[in-house]
Amino acid sequence: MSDLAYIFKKNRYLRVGTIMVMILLFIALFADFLAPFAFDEANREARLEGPSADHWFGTDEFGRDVLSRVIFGSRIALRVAVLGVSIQVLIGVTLGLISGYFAGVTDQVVSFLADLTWSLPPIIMSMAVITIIGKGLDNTIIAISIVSWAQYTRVVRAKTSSLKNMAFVETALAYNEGHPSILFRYILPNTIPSIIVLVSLSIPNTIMSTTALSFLGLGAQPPSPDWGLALSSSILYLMNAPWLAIFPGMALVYTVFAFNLLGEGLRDLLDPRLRAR
Amino acid sequence: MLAYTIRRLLQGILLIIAVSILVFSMLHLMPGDPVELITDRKVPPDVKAEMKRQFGLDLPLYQQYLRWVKNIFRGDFGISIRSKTPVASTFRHRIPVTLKLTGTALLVEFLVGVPLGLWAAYKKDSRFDRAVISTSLLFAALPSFWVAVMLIMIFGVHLKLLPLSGFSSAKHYVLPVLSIALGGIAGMLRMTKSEVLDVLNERFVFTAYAKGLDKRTVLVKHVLYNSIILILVMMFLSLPWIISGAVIIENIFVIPGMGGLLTQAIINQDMFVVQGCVLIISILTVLSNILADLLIAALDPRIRVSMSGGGN
Amino acid sequence: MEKLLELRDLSINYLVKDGALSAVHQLNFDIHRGEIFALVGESGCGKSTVAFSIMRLLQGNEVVDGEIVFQGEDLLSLDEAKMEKIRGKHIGMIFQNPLDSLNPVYTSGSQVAEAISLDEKDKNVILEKVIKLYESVRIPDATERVKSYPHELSGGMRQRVMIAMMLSRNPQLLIADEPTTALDVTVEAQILKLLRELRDDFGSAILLITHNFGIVAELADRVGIMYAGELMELADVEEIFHCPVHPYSKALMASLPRITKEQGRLKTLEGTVPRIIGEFQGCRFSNRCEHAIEECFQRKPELLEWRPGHFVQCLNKEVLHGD
Amino acid sequence: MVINIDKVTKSYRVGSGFFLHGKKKIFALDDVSFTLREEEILGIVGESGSGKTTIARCILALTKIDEGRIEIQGRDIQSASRKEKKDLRSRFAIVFQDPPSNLNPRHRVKNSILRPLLLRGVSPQEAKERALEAMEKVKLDARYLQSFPHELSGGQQQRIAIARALVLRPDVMILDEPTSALDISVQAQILNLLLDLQKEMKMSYIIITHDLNVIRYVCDRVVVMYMGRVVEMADRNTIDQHAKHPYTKLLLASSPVLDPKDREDKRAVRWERRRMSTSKRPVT
Repeated sequence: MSDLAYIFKKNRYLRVGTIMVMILLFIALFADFLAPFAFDEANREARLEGPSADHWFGTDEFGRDVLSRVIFGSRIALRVAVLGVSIQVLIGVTLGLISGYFAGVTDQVVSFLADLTWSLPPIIMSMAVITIIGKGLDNTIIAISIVSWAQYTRVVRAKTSSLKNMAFVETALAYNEGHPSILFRYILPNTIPSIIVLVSLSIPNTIMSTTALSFLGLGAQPPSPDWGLALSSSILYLMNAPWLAIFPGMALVYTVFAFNLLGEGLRDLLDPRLRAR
Repeated sequence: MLAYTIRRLLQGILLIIAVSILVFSMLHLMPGDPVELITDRKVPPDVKAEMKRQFGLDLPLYQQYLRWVKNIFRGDFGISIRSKTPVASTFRHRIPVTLKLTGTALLVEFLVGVPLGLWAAYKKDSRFDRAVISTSLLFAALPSFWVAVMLIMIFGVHLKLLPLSGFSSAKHYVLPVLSIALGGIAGMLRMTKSEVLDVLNERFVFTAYAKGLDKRTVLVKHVLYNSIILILVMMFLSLPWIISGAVIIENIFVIPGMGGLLTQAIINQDMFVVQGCVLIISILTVLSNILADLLIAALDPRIRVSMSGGGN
Repeated sequence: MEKLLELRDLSINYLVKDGALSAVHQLNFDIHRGEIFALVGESGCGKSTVAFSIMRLLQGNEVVDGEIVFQGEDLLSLDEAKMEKIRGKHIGMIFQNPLDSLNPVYTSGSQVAEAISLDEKDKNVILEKVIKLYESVRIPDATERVKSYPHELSGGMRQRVMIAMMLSRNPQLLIADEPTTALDVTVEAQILKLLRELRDDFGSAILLITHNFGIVAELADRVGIMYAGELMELADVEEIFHCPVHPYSKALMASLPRITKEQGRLKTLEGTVPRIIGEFQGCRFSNRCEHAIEECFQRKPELLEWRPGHFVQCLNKEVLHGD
Repeated sequence: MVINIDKVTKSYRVGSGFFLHGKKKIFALDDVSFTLREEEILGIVGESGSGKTTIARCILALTKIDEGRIEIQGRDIQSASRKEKKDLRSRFAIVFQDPPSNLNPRHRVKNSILRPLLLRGVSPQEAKERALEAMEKVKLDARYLQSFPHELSGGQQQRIAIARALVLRPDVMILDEPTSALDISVQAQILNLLLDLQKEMKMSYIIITHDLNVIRYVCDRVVVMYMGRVVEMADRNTIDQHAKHPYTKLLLASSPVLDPKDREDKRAVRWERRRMSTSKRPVT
């Protein structure tokens, strides 16, 4: 049995998580073919209709097909994941490497900033950022990301400062290796496994937070098929059109669950002692 | 311990100063002039200039900051442009509400999550353990606001058992607290389990067995006590998330706390209210973090030493 | 001499990815009252597994076969409650890294007191006894040190606390698993001296688990040399050092730096220890053995008495009858 | 004389935080002087905290010293220019204690060995030849060049570290506890290998260790360090048989004998052990 097959056989979280994420990617990629309608195709004749053969998930207050909107919503979720996590990794890893490697004042300043953003409620702080930069999906992603890079910095910093005292780094220095090369050839590659685990664990958090802000009306704006936005407008129709709340919510739960499983599995595999919130 | 306490307090003050600078600069980072933001277009320019002077907006930035801090110390957070009332008086009623909500949620998370986690660790690999862990993984994926919507649908709209909005009686607590805590319980549970399993593999647990202690004593005195310390650390680390959850939930259940106020203020561009809310919530978070650290230091002698400068 | 502990065909297998990994295989030896018995071998030979199996403190993913007879009772067949009565009272154990061995959140003294309190209830008597024990393991300033937390003590001091703790209930057997690894040479010498005195003054037998032949030469009365989970040779310490019989023991002795470079070269041992999954045919040392004959690859040798008190597990008659 | 260390002092400030920052000063090296001669194996022996590892870092100019001079083939390395420092360093090779952390876990063995050469501007073709030559010298099959460190045993990893040192064709090798994490039979392999290489390539060694038995086997001269100071320095036989300083005697008495017959001989020096254990670490 190959190692990879063995890993997948042993690690149930990784197995199920990978499959679920693949399905999600498939849906997002082929949304145009899978969705029976366009996400903004309104049918005034068929408003607030329950699930039927034509509309599996029913229709909303404008007569738009909920299934199609849920399918297109997956693209938004993935956009949030990719864009948001890239920003976090970029800020967090860079600062972590710098502060871990060049101790001293730089380290103290960066650590202080990381502690600060780490200990403040992320939704509140991103709401504060949104007041400055304005509403909208991309702004929300930016806001969430600039308040949640700290976990990357903390982990990468800790790894870096222990790695830089390892014998192989000292040896490299003795063999005249320069500092940039030490950072990028010796230290960064050894932090990659932890970063991968953190990425997979922060994707669900980022998606959830961004959706929450859209739910509050600060993120994606109509007519976007964003799940959070869909949930927020569903509240008015809870009594007679519960499907409006149920299906987008379940899509969100599926997505978060899939990435959570993947993250757990990767953590068991790559860095069992790592903790993230 | 005293040195550690002082050190931790100083750190906290530094954090609060940093937050206040951030919050203060919000007003200046916003596009447009603060006076334009709080006045009508109809107000003539000379009145605006007068207002600028009055607010001290013509002073150098650091002086404006000091003035702002001084006002806050006097309890003056400015005036809400929406309600035209002093922001501070609104806060007075709303802060306790948010504190009660988050406090209850934290308590519920702890009281439900930790025992379940302990039991799952004790019965590792049993059917109970597997069921609890799988359920908790699913629960961790439930966004609080969706849970809230579902709870409203089930208990409020269809069963009509519980009130859907407001915050006046114990019954009003049930749904909001449940919405916030459900995901948290799941996290707490899994964390407790993994902490306990980590401690179980520590060498000192073997020592405890080796000196002849019975399983019960080992588990309570050496495993539970040590893991509770770590669990407390984790619990307070999750505090920012609980507060975040509370902000969202307050909106759904129309609870008159800081969260609802903040959301409305952002939508209305009510600057002074936003500033005040963010500042107060941040200060409360920082303070509770300090308290938590002191509590943990009191329980764990290693932290006292490593953080107060002694030892290596 | 009276037998205190007897291992009868002890086999321990770990369940791993590709099957049952044989960590210990059909081990037989006795420990007598009041003697220091050293179980020596290179890393991965299964010596620590033996120690933990005697205490019944293995992790749970092992299959243990055979008997561990302590004062006439098979420890492996006891229920957990009875085993709790044996641990500490009759068999104590100290571990490799003395920092991890003590609970960081309690004072060192209270952890020793915890052991005493199993037999004695009076708080003042307990405290007195702890201080006395601290003095007997030469911890200076004992009345103050009992209040110290483990991290406030040096490595050597922590190991002394561990010894005091295990001494407190006066067990007939103390298992010392690499007791001085990670300690400085001078501290190591002090701990070894303490262990020797412990045997002399209290008459406890010690099972010493180590890879360090220096410690063996310093401390042991009898030595068992383990290789790949089996006992290759068992004899008095002088015999092991001066006339080892088994090719593996011989190679080890010749690789000890007891000479200077001008006096000669150290002997080395080529090849690596086999990782044994499932059944294994022949002698486990055969692939590295200079004296291996055909039979060595086909049949497992038995540990036989070569001379009174000196046991060897080897099939080659030339090796056994001298060249 | 390859290296001349003259009255070197190096201290660290310890204590962190608002109140204690830099208040305590600990001398890692206190007025240390010794020399390394051509084709000599010099042992530095001491316990943890004796400063023996700091010395290695100072010689390679990985850390700055407070006072004194470290001369390498007559040139002062601490005050040397960057380029000169690089040049001086290239006559050294270093092998650290812990085999698994000695090699970058993410680099193939080949990369680890070739890297120091490429940094020095050796052509890839020549570097490869030298790597193969070095692998032969440490008696490892060339196929291990393609391996990652975690696929090798501790002894093999240490051989790779030595091979990486050899490709540089250094004048001096600094070996910091080269065998203390290895099993006894593997230790013998590495020690023999080191002795063969030294003869063949006419290098000098500084071997830093706590193990007097290793020192006795390989070294020509011995420096005994205690709390940052050199307490005794002499050729190996003198140290072994006529040690003068009480700490050296204590160390000799504490060092485990490798023959049970020698047990009794050591009792005589016990009084000195007691005397030494009462002295405290100097803190100013």
